[in-house]
Parts: sequence; C-alpha cells; structure tokens
Amino acid sequence: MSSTEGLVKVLFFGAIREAVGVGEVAVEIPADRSLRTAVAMVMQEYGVKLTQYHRESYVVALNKQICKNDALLEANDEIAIFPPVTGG
Amino acid sequence: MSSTEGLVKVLFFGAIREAVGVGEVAVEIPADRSLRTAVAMVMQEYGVKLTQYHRESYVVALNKQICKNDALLEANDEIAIFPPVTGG
Amino acid sequence: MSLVRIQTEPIAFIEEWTEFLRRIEGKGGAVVSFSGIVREFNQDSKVEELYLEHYPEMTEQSIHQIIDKAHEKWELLDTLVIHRVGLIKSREQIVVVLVGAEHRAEAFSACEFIIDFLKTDTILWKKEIHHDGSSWIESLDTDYQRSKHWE
Amino acid sequence: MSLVRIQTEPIAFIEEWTEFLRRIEGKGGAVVSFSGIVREFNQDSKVEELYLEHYPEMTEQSIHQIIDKAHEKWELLDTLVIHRVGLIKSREQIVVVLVGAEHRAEAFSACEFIIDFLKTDTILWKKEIHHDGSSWIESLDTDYQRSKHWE
Repeated sequence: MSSTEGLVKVLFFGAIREAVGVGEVAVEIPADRSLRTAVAMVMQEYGVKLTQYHRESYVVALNKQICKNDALLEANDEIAIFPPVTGG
Repeated sequence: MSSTEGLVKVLFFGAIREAVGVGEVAVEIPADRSLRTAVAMVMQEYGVKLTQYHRESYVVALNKQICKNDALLEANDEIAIFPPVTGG
Repeated sequence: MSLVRIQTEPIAFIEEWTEFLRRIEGKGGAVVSFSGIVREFNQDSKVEELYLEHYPEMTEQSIHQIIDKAHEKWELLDTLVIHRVGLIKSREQIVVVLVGAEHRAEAFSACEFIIDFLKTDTILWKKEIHHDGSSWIESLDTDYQRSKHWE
Repeated sequence: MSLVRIQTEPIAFIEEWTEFLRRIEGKGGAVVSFSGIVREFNQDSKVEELYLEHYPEMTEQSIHQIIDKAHEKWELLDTLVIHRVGLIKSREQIVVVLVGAEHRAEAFSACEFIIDFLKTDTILWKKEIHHDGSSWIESLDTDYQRSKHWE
C-alpha cells in the first residue's frame, strides 16, 4: 500500500483550531489506513500540545460520528479533531 | 360556661359545600369551646356523609390555618371544613 | 423575590415570562417554566371546562408557604406562581410556575417541588365539567407520593 | 415529534413557545421550558459576549440523538431545542428546551435530561469574551456527573 490511496479532510474546532491556526487541512491517507496514525501525524505536524487540554484531551470524529481510533480511512473521509465539548 | 360565648363562622368548600348546600353558616361556640365539638355538631347538623370522601375525609382550618381539632374557639373565629385539596 | 397571583382571567404567559426574564436578567443563568394545561380528555371522557374553587387569602397563603420552602431549600433568584380559579376552558393554562436561578439544577428542582406541592398543599378544589354533568376531582395518591419524596 | 434549530439570530422565545403550545394543545397537560441565559459575570469577571463554535450537521445530529434518547425514555408529545451559535451577548438566551407531555413528571425529567446532555454531548465549543481578552471554556466535571446519573 502506498500514500496514493488519496486524501482525507481534517477539520479542527475550538481551542484546537486556534492552536493549530487553521480550521481545515487535507492530508494523505497513511500507509496503514488507520485513523489513529492519521490523527497522530496531524497532531505532530501541527504541534498541538495535547497536554494543555482538560480531561480526554481531544475527541476524534470520522464523517461526523464520534469514533474509535481503530477505524480505517477511505479517500475523501472527513476527520474532525476537537476539544471536549462545552455546549448548552 | 354557656352558649352565650358568641358565634363563629363556618365555611364549606368544594364537594362538602355542595353536599351541605350552603357555603357559610354561623354557629354558637359549644360549651367546651373546642373546635372538635363545633365541627362534629356542624357535620351532624348538615348531614354530610363523611364516608363519601376520599382519604382523611375532610380537613379543618381555623382562621385560615390548617389545625388540630383540639384548638379552642373564640368569638368571631372562622372555621373552614373542606375535602382534600386538588390544586395545581 | 417571589410573587403569587390568583386570577380568574386567562394567564398571559408571554407577558409574565417576559417580565420575569427582565427582572432576573444578567444574574440568572437559568429560567425553568411549568405550564399546566387543561386536557381535553381525562380518561376518555371529554372535559368541557374545569371549575376551580378557592378560599380567598388562605389559597394565596398556602402557595406562599410552598414558595418559601423552595427558597429555603435552594438558592433562587426569583419565583412566580400564577393559578387560575373559577371556570377554565380545556386547552387553557390552569397554572404557571416560573423559577429563575443562577444554575439550572436549582431552577429545575425548585420548579418541580413547587408544582408537586401545588397539587397536594394548595387550598383549591377542582371540578370537571362534562357535557352531561360534573364531578369533583379526587386527590391522587400519586401526587401525595411525589410530595413525600421531597422530605 | 421533535425539532432542532441551530441559529445565529437571537431566540424568539415567545413565538417559539406560542407555536409549541399550539401544536400540543388539547393533548398536553404539561409544558416545561428551560432557558439558558448568558450571565453577565462568571466568577466575578464580566462577560461581554460568548462565542459558540459549531460543526455544521454534526452539531444538529448530536442534539437529535439526545432528543431521541429522551423520547425513548419517556412518553412525550413534543420537544424543541433551539441553540444559538456565533456571538451571543450577555443577558441573551443561549439555549431553549421545550418539552410537552401528558403528565408533568415526564416533561420535567425529559427537559432536565436534554439540557444535561446538551452540556456534555452536543458538539459545540464556548468561548468567553472579556473586555481584555477571551478564553475557551473548559468542560465541567459536575456536568459529566449530572449526565452520568441518568444512566
């Protein structure tokens, strides 16, 4: 498998968006196609200090569903990385 | 002691008022001046069948306060006799 | 702060709510309202109207006592109870409770507490009027159980 | 029935409440409303505005999921959640929850359940704007405890 599998969209929200400095980036699907690897690469690249976040540090959604990190990615998937929510 | 101690007002409400047929009567303070005696006399006189009422059957208030039957009456007191309440 | 109103006129919820919100604005984080509405059907029998009998002064007093207890139990900014008496058509509001507090937990608890005790401790008697007669409502064991659970 | 609305405009509580009541009239015995209001002060620091960031579609979905759970747990006639996003001035309503049910216990429980989970499960992020800066709000342990107690 290679990185020619395609691109996925990564969205940031809230304090993480501010820390990263942009709201959206496109990244290549990693060789193992795993969401976990993709998120780890993104977080490393954008230098977000996860330790600054409260509780579970950050939440990951895939295609607008909160999900486990072991999901497999497909081209054009939409990943979102955000801090614990504070609505209501 | 005699019945010349004065009169008290007795008010009826709700289903008891309907059963009695009037909303208000004046009665003489009984010889023992007790609320219990006055209420018993009134209930007997107006023939209200207490057993038709649910739960504690009826509630007695003296001068707009729910009270025990052993209170002592004074002239111009206001007694109220009514079924369990159903507000809200 | 607290306000109790017994009235024969329909409850102007909108005006009451607006005025209530104006009073607590800035301080309050939470406003909870309860509206009790006369159902058109009670156990399959059509209700034309309710008639609520009250005992002037004592009815108001009994509501104030409930509200005072709520203010003792919880940190509240403001409370309002409006209860209709007399004839009330089905679909109309029979009672409205508004509670404002800094935090939602207090507002919810106090609002529910107040309506629970309005059912068991307010000096009022309810009669259902059907097209072919009328009947006094009996107090419900379930209401007494709900009041007891606050003790 | 249920309705979710995410909007940047101020919440027209009065119109929403009136329309809600019209929809359940005759069936409903109880309507409970919750309004969350932006407090002017949070721990002694003056709040000029709140900024609420949302994730279009996912925010709505997350609210629908909460409402669906409430409808599974309780017998409800209708529910409405309106949540503001974007900039919200202090003293304005940030969220409104309306629940209609035949009986009050269900309406109270469902309304409180919904706002408890709006705090912990809705995809929204809140930032407080002060005259000299701004800060993202951290989620509260107490909110998570409140959500957990429904399980």
